[in-house]
Amino acid sequence: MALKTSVAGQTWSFADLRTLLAKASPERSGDHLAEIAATSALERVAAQHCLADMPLKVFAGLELMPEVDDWVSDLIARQLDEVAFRRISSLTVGELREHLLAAEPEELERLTYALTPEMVAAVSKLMRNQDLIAIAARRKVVKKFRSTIGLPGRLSARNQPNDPTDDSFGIAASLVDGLVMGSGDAVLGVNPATDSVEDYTRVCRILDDVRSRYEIATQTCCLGHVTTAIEAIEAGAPVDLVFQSIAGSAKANRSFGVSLEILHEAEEAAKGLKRGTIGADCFYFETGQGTELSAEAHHGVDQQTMECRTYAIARAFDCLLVNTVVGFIGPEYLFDGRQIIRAGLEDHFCGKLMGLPMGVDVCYTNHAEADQNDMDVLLTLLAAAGVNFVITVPGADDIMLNYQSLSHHDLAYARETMGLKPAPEFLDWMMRQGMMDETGMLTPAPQALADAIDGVEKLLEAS
Amino acid sequence: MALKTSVAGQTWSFADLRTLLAKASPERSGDHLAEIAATSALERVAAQHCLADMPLKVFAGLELMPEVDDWVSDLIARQLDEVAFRRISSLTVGELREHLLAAEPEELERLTYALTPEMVAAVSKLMRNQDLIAIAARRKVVKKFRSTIGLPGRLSARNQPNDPTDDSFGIAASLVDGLVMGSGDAVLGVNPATDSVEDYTRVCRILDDVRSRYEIATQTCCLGHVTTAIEAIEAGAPVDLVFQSIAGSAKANRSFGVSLEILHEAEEAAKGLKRGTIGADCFYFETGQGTELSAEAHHGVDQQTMECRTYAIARAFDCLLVNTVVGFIGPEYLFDGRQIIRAGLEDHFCGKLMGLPMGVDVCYTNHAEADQNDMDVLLTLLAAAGVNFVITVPGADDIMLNYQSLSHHDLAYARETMGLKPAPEFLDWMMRQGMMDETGMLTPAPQALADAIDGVEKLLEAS
Amino acid sequence: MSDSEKTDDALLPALVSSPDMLTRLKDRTDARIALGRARSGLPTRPNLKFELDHAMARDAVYSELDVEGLKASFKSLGFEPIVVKSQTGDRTNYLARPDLGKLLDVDDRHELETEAGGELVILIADGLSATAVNLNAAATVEALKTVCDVGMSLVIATGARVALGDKVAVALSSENVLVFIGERPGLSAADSLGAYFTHKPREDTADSERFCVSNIRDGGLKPQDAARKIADLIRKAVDRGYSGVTKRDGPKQIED
Amino acid sequence: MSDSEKTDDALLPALVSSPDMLTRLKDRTDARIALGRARSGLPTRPNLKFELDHAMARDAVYSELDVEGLKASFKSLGFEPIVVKSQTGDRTNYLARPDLGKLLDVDDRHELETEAGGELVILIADGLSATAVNLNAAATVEALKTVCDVGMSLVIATGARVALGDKVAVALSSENVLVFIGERPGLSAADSLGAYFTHKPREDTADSERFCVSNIRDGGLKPQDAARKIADLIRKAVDRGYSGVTKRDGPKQIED
Ligand code: B12
Ligand code: B12
Repeated sequence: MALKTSVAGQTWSFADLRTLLAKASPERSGDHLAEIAATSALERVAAQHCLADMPLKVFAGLELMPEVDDWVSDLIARQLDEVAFRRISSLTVGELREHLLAAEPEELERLTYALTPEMVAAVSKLMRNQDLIAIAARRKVVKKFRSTIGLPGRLSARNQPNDPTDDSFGIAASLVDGLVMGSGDAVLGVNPATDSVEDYTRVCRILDDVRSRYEIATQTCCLGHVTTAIEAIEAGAPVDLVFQSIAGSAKANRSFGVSLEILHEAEEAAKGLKRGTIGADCFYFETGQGTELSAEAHHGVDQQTMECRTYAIARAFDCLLVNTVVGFIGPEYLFDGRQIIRAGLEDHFCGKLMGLPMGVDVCYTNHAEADQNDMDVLLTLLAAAGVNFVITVPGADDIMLNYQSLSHHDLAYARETMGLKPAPEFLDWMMRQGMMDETGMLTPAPQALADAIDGVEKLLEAS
Repeated sequence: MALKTSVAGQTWSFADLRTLLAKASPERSGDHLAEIAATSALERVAAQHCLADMPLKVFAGLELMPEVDDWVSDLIARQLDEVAFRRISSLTVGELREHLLAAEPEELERLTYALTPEMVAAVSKLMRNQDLIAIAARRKVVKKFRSTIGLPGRLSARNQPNDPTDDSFGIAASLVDGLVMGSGDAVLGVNPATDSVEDYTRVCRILDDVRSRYEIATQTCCLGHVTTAIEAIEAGAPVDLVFQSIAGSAKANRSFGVSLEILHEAEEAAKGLKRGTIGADCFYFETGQGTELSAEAHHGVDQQTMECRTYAIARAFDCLLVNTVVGFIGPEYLFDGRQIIRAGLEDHFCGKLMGLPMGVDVCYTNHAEADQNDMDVLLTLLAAAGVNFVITVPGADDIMLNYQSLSHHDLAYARETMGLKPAPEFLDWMMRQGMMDETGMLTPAPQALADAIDGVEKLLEAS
Repeated sequence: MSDSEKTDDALLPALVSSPDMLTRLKDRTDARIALGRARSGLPTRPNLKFELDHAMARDAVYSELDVEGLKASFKSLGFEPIVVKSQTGDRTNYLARPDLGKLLDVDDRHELETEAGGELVILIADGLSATAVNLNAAATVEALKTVCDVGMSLVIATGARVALGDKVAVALSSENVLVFIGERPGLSAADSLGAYFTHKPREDTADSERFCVSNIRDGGLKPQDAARKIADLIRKAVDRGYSGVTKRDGPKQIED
Repeated sequence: MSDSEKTDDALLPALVSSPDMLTRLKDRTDARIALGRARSGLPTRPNLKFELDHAMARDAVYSELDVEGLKASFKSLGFEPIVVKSQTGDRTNYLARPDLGKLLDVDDRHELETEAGGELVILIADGLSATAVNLNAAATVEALKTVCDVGMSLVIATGARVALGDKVAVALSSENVLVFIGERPGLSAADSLGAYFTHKPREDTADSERFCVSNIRDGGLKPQDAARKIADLIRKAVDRGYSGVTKRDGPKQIED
């Protein structure tokens, strides 16, 4: 397999496939940090030419990092559906792009396991932003627990009431602030500041109390480590969704304290509780470009390809939510608003193509070159691309994780401007509370809920 | 009127209103070039605080540049509807922002002449990108000539078949390429490479021949200088729309060879031809941030405020199309994709608020830090904001003006992904040709038009 | 309208305020709750407040460690602080190159190798907010001394990432390292300190092999409470023989 | 499927090609027509071609004027070229500061003031594409000499904007200035030359007071044809007593 091409009167050659993939990637700081990025626009274009002509066959059964024994690679190899792949095996990567552009939703769905993460990463590198949006918009992935997430014409949200000390009042106040604005149909989910089983259980209880007391058609989650979740379930905590951050190589997952077995153990434990009413999709994963490099576990692979490999893990589970926390870590991986926007669109597209219920945490940190306008842009684009859910916090300010995610207002903006509604079960609930009309517009008098939420205070005082 | 505020423990003061407006502007290179931009993020925020507290009354009857005698300023003063203004006269700029966010479409329309360009510019400087999108999406401006432009759920396009030598075949081939992709419902419009009355007339004839021969429900335009248009009309050229580039100060317009009288003369000449079938909106204006500074005619006013002043001229005429050619001039005014995106959203919002049928030329030059991905972003955002029309050329490459505008493909992408259709009369025509279905999707066999467009060749050979 | 100067009140900004109960709870959380709304938009005042806080948080990223002040404070607590730096150089490079922020300056490493760290090395590191360290590090260490009686030595580092602690501990041949580091500055709090404890640190310790206590500041986890938590975790680690979630990480569970 | 290696043809990329007639016309225009489509998307090949052309056009912006080569060419056409520069300095500053690109370097201005420009000054200016000038300027000037017999002198300028011509003409006390300048490079053509003629230039000539002939290059307006047009415009301007659309611009029509 010659990785060579002639472009602009020069011959360009690439050492191996991971080098080619890295050089063909749209520019981002993390690949420069890893010293694998293209060093000029011309080299990038040459790599894209070369990649476009690669037959997909090269990717089937590929050893991307032959020198490492890696369980993520093994999983990827096991997932490939040979029969489904045969239908597209004669295509090049460039032709796959055209095929995806032209494909109807049914065909996109048929391709789910015909495509490996590396094929998906490769084709995404040849895609314009508009391609990423247009194709993703046709690839619906619908999942259920107590609400249905991912239906056409819907936009859901995780209500993220984090508190720097996991204070019960703080969590409850933040939670209600979001509910009044219509946030929470994807999940009511707290990142605990601490990681003890006791705190984990307490947070689960607050969330579950509020949910069950007001019969909110949604699910709850405490985003502690998966091992904590397992212990808490054993101890009787009311766990709807189990959560874990995952990454694209065995070594990176180990630095997260994660193995495939632990994840299976957690899934079983959660399923055993049978808490889902209309479905049993009970895993919530978070991912994001740059984590592998940050753990020095990228093995020379570019960060976007690593991200796609992560999706192979997620799709081995019944997940309700997969969230790429796109601008979360910092400028060393995604330098500015532009790189965050591109990465957000890529992750959403690649995840959807692989059959995942993708949401995006549209966010940035204060050390990155980004601001609220960039987030408005990414949110609007993702709404057009049919993202399953986004994350929202009061006033866009996460006071525990110290970064800016979307505000509940942003969610209301996107729903109204793009004509999108919350999950049907949650919309019914909002309407029953008098907080939304049937189009998903917030009503002018959220005071209607005041009585009910007054109870939260009592609830907390009692507990 | 004290232009002072206390922010972050410091007192900030601003020499006069134009200084304040400039300092409150989101960052862009042109204001730095003019040496009027804020020099730190903190100074910008302070200026925005100060601006937010300014009563709107200060802007009514304002002399922004008291030292110059300027007919644009006079026009602005004449346009203010005192009665309509009285309704909002107690608001500050910050409150106006909230009022606009909350307003229903009818109220936005009622405010059209209650707002001066400077008020609109001021309030836009306090707006997030999402505000610019959300409010513009509720402010519909509908205009007619042979097709209806600006209806809800529609996205129109100028088909721009420019040729470096105004070659008839070149123009015709490019024109048809766009028609097959559904571009041209806003106008079939050529920028002539030359500026003689003869060439102008010839270009008008080519466009009119194609349009009338195939009964295309649209209008045509040759974008020569308005004085050339007047002469050509006198000489019998088939002119649908008259065109002119305009700017926000008398001095800048003079450098364009334009006066209010000449524009009125042109409007009358075009109306006299009575060529519109369903309406008589017959002016086509182009604008764009930076032109005043480029002509050293900005009088210390920031480029975005100048752009709004330009809209005062446009709304003195019955225009079918107003197009901000947003990234056209170069990086000295809008440095990169991010600044172009912001400016495009601002111009569209401000123009709509002032009652103009705004379109945007989503574009960039090769000396700017921008690429196709940035254009995908701006196009998608504008489609969400309900832009009346965009400009499209074959393969996004204008081979005469040497810049990249949108491609006809981009238009098809936006229509499909955002669920938008062409102007109703044009959609009917496309359907009759078998080139579109009733949803506005391109049909798989544009060959259907092959017979008809074959005729173009003969047509040209005959002429 | 009879009075032509009078404004039609129905036209005043249609702000929707948050339910009373939320407004009442506003005092009990730093979260930006009960902001009200203009249709779905954020009202102007909180929007401007946000912009201002953002401008200030960005400044905090570039704040500098008050090395002399810290040295003095720690001396008065009985330490003999050693000052080292990472390999990053300036602040912009620090942000771009986390890899270098995990490596000790070569001269500084040699110097450390001549010293002994004792049972526990405390590393005071600027991280992403020197402000957090300047404000909270001394108080937390002081509190820690009262609840944890192991032999401690103290190093101050600039341009540091969490993993620099491993290198410092190895150079000082110490079995335990506790890194106090400025967490990235948030919009509301630019003074949040993180504590990372590692038992038996190696040059290539994984993050899963550490304990973390975060959000240490007045408005978050108070220095006294943090010190107690940290002391508990140190005991737990030393008792079990490992820090972090490593138990789950052993050869049995992880195939790789 | 009987043969397991066989691909279902219906699944091959669903490209829609453009109508035949357009494909036939492809030779007759440089416009990127008849690209075909994948639903509404651009097929991969033309998309990559675009990216490549963009990378190259961006390089053209940074191309440099071949001053020595140009001097030699113009000498052989009988000129004694003077070389000047604007006040911009390097290329990045040229792009950022069009104001400085309109101003003559002070020393160069003094030098010019000692010379005489004759009836027509020709300014050869890099503008936004030195490539355009390197390729087309000499041919166009040569052609112009055969159709326009006025006394000409020639100046070569780097870092120049159109309006630099006015300053040059004023310094040389000339009544007419013709600027040949590299137009901004397009995606398909990076070699397009613009010609701007001004009669009675002043320090503050407005653009409406000039004539323009653009797109001069082999694939556009041929140098010979351009020369003829320019000569016509020069005659017209001198006859009428002004260049540009200034007639319409007089006090009668414009109130300001
Ligand atoms: C950034 C961040 C991450 C990034 C780290 C990558 C990076 N390059 O920065 C990512 C997204 C990978 C991450 C992952 C996780 N994180 Co984290 N993270 C943070 C955050 C927001 C900021 C940290 C910071 O500013 N560090 C300062 C800089 C200067 O240090 P650094 O050297 O550049 O970065 C290192 C540390 O941040 C460390 N780190 C990050 N998270 C964690 C978590 C634990 C338990 C440990 C030991 C170390 C660690 O890894 C980085 C690389 O070495 C904090 C919240 C906060 N307010 O501090 C949470 C936080 C530290 N993380 C937390 C958790 C729980 C996790 C996860 C375990 C989540 C999960 N269930 O999988 C995973 C796995 C962590 C691991 N073992 O590697 C908790 C810790 C709770 C606790 N008291 O134990 C915190 C406090 C947030 C929270 N409450 O959820 N995290
Ligand atoms: C950029 C541009 C503009 C910009 C100029 C601002 C700027 N700062 O660059 C804007 C948008 C303001 C503009 C406006 C117009 N332009 Co113009 N413009 C161009 C373009 C695309 C590139 C010019 C370039 O690269 N110049 C080289 C750089 C290095 O020079 P510069 O000193 O930086 O820029 C100066 C010149 O570009 C000049 N200029 C720009 N346009 C025109 C038009 C005329 C007639 C004159 C005399 C000068 C002139 O103004 C600039 C500032 O001094 C050309 C197309 C091309 N392929 O060249 C058309 C072009 C030159 N413009 C043209 C026209 C018709 C106009 C308008 C008259 C349109 C109208 N009907 O109102 C107006 C008014 C021009 C005026 N009198 O000022 C025609 C000229 C046709 C002709 N042969 O006469 C061209 C060829 C394109 C076209 N066919 O439509 N233009």
